[in-house]
Amino acid sequence: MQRIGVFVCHCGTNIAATVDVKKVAETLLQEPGVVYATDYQYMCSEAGQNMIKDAIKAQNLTGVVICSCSPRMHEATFRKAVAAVGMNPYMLEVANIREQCSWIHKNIEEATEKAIILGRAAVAKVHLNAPLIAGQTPVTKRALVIGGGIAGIQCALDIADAGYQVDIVEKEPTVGGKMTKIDKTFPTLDCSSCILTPKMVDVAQNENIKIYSYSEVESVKGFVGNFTVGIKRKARYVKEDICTGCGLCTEKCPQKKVPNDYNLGLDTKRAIYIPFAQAVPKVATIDADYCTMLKTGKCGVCSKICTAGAIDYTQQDEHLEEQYGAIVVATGYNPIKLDAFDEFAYSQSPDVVTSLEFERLMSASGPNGGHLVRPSDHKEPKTIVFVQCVGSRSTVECGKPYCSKICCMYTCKHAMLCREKYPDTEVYVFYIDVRTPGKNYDEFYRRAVEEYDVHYIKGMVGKVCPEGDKLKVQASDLLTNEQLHIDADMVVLAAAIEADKSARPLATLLTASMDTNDFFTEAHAKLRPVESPTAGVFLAGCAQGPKDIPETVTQAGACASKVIGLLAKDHLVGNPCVAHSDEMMCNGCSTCANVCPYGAITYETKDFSRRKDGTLMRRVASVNPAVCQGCGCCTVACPSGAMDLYGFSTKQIMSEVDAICK
Amino acid sequence: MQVEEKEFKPTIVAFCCNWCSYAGADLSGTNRLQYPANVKIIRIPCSCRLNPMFILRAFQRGADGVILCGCHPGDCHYTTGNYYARRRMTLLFSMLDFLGIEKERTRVEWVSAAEGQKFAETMNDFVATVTKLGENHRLEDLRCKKQ
Amino acid sequence: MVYSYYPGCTLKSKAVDLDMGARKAAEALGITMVEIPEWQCCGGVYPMAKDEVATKLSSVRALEYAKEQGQDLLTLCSACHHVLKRVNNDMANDAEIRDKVNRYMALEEPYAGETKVIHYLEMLRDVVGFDKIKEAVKNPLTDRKIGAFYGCLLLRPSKTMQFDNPENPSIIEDFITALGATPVKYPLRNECCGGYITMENKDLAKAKVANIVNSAKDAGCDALITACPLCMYNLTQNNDAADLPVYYFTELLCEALGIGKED
Amino acid sequence: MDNMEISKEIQRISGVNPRKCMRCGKCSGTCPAYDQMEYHPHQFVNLALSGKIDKLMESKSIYTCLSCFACVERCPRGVEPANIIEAVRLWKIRQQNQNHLVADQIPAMLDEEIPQQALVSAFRKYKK
Repeated sequence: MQRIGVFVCHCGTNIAATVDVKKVAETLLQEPGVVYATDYQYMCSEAGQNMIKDAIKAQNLTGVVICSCSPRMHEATFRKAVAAVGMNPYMLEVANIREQCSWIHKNIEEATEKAIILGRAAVAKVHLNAPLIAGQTPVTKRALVIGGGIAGIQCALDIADAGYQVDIVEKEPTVGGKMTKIDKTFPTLDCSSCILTPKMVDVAQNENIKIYSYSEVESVKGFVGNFTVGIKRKARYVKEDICTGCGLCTEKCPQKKVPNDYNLGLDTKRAIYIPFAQAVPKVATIDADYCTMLKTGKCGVCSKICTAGAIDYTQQDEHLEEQYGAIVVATGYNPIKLDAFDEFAYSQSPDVVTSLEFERLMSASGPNGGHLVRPSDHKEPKTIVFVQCVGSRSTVECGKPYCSKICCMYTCKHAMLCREKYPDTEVYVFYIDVRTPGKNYDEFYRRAVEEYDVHYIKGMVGKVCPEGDKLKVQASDLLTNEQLHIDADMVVLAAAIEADKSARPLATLLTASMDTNDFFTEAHAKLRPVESPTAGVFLAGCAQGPKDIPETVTQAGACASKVIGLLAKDHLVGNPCVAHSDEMMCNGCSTCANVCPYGAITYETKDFSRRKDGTLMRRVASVNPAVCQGCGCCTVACPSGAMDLYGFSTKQIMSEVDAICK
Repeated sequence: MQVEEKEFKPTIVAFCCNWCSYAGADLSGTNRLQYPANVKIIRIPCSCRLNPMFILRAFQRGADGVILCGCHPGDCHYTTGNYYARRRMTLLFSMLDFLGIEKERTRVEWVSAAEGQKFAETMNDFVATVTKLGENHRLEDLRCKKQ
Repeated sequence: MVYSYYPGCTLKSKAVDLDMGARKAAEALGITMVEIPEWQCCGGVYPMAKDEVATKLSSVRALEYAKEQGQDLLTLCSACHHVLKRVNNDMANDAEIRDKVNRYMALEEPYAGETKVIHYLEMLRDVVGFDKIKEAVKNPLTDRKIGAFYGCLLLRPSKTMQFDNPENPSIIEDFITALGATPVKYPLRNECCGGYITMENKDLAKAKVANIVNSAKDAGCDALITACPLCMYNLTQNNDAADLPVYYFTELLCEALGIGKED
Repeated sequence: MDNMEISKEIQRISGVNPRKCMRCGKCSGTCPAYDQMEYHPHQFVNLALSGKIDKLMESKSIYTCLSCFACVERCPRGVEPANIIEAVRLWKIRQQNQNHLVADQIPAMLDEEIPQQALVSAFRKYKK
């Protein structure tokens, strides 16, 4: 039998004005197990807390009920107080007689009765409380960043800067991501490479950072502070530690007709290649789909020419396992495929390009060295039509229901750059809305209109027809209420952006949740925007939703600070109110594991025979308290009643129900 | 002999999710929005912690109505808990209906931490509905009857 | 393969060429077309309104007949195909329309869109196979540059019609290739010819036709082929210049297969 | 019936929820009959929403729509403007003496080659 003390707070007059606190204390003293009951002006005050402490010692209390304000307010305060005199903090319950009683009722009699009932329910619960001790787990002081774009790079640099080790896993042969493909950045128009490549170099030279390029995450085990991650290093057929990146092989390889991914297939590369001059690591990679040697066994030019002897045609995929305390997801985005948008003739004319392709066409490192010409006939375009929201804000099957966020600004940038470099070009931008919230963003847009004379037209292009060497653009101008027919030389489509295809399988590996658009869900949309609901998994960049470079960098920094906060701890103290399974009742059906959003439940086959001789083996559930967040979904799903939740056990809640309905 | 008719005050149990509705109830308190005293709130970590047994127990012990408040769909603190709760309650409520406990005596309502107003309105409405239905005797365990 | 065949009004009169050609070619390709007895006109326009039920009944009768026969329903005229396919889609997916129609029809077993509606061209592509047609061709139409005119009704709305890529279709081009001719893709091949308003607004119809014909000629077409009698009428009668021959696709099919008009 | 009631009826008949429209104007950008229309597809959607159906019913635009479904096909929000146009047309011609086409007019429109389909569909579209 517990020895329970009840403490009723007046909260000045907040409670005492409508609740007869004396009567509450007196009545609750009659409850079985209650050996002490009192009331006081302000229980949360120093004196009030001392009163509780003294009573625990004097009365030898084993449990405490505080009738006061909401537990959301002072539960932690009171728990600390009882813990100070050696009582387990989870032996305390708070009856909410302020927010949920005195403040909402006027009739003293009614309110007092309700307060007594709420107090009774709390007493009934305390009777079933058991001391809980929060578990501790050690933290592996190393972070994994998945994705080596600007989000991953920034996050890794910030974590490394705080003195922790970081590994970057990047699926491409080089880090840098989409930003390497971008020519200029809005709203300052500084060159993307110029601001990115120094960071890439920093990443390569930082001794706390290790880059696994051309690699993928293939398995994730463990939980916050203790992840074990399997990494596949894809065979690049070049020894990374020996290759000097001289690039000779990439000039001599006889297989010249390999679509160049870096330029989005707008030109070709060799079968052995270094993606671009500033690649990190600057190491050649053989494209196995095109290499004659790998396909037919005949050629070997690169091997002969390589003075370092770095080529290794027999290289195999390598699989390794590493330990991490935290994982950052920075898998980024891709423009959607435009196959389903053939009204814009994307697949019918090479002169209809996506904005990212246009970026390459404008870039000094692009296929034409930055001289803007049409892909079809290499003539300078004189009329360019930009179409915004291609696939964005679209609720039909082929589109994306969200705003891709970056298109308004980059289209504006493209339009402006066209007019600046080629002043005799007519530039039209068809928009539904121009969305430019951001520092100096709207000013940037207005400059395009006012200073660069870009024709912004509210309306949408309905159809693009390639006819002769022109692209016939049919569109509406909603403000003048006209249908426009423009003979364009190029059409640039602002394709919606979507989460990278690798994100969905990765989310499954991480048991991190995603929304219907395959963007990772944050733990709280406003207050925990860089954490995944899965403890120890953090989000940076477009993996979480469309965002531009400044926002991505901001988020990556925030993400790093969260990771540092985690890695700075030697141990993690868990929430002790977690689920636990009664092995004797569990029938190993997996129902609980299926409903668990965190993957906290695993199964083990245990020997239940008395002599432990393996004659009675059963599969039983086991909850990892470090991963369980204590929602209790499994406790209800469990068909045999084996699952229960500490702090909110079935019996405790039942006893509260009983107390209330009595 | 005339029996003085006592005003019927139903016993209502409200299960509230710690992250949203419980805070919503606190907010309606902070804003001094009144609702009847016969509503007693039990705090649970998530609407998915609500075992159907708790509701059966409540009716057995003489409750006249039971309401579950959770986070709005899509807003669950634990990502998916409220979807499970919604499915479970749909099944339970239709079974209770079959057993003669009117559908109006049970309810699931989504109340966020910011919806103090909605919490009070919901409770007022629910109490009024249950009051109209009168006492519940179905499932009641006579041994638990109030003297 | 045996199909229930729905010819429709125009194929029995003004577009006999389309109908006869299709029948003869089918015979040559081992396809049996059984004309539905006492078929009723589909109405020529799909009634979009949700509260239009009576206007959908004739289509349902044909669909229901094919269901009873256990056959797919084969169509030839673009408009009939459009109407039948969309009504069938309503019967399968729109509970309100399905219930109303079934109550009205009082069938022994309610109809719920079970019949598969297939266009002759789809049949050639998916059942016979264009490669088989290529093998069966006796007089390849070598050196002829032919443009496909799709129009609207076969392609749109693509969600229901599921005919081909609505913006960049290729089925008729593949058909032309199979016959040994050279398909010419021109931009306006899926543009509306204005057929529905040809009686109401001649000028608009003519303007639309002129655009299409010019687009086809610019791309180098010697002739156009179509599956729609209304497009046929419009492209020939409303083309004042009369400078681009238009054929039904079945006419060329017969020619390539070596089937004469008299056979 | 007042305009807002008619507007609701139009939405019921067409099965279209004009609120889904985000006013991008793609329907009007795609319409092949645009230049002959007084009110354009996007305006049909907006006017049906705001209850100004009377303007549409008096306009020749309702008979100019070619029913080519290009607007339906390309609308990024799945609004189906053509269905609205049809519903407005039906609302008009379902009233007494409002048939747009009467049988007496037909002979003048005929020529040797005109297919039956043209007649049938004209009646279906313009007459009740």
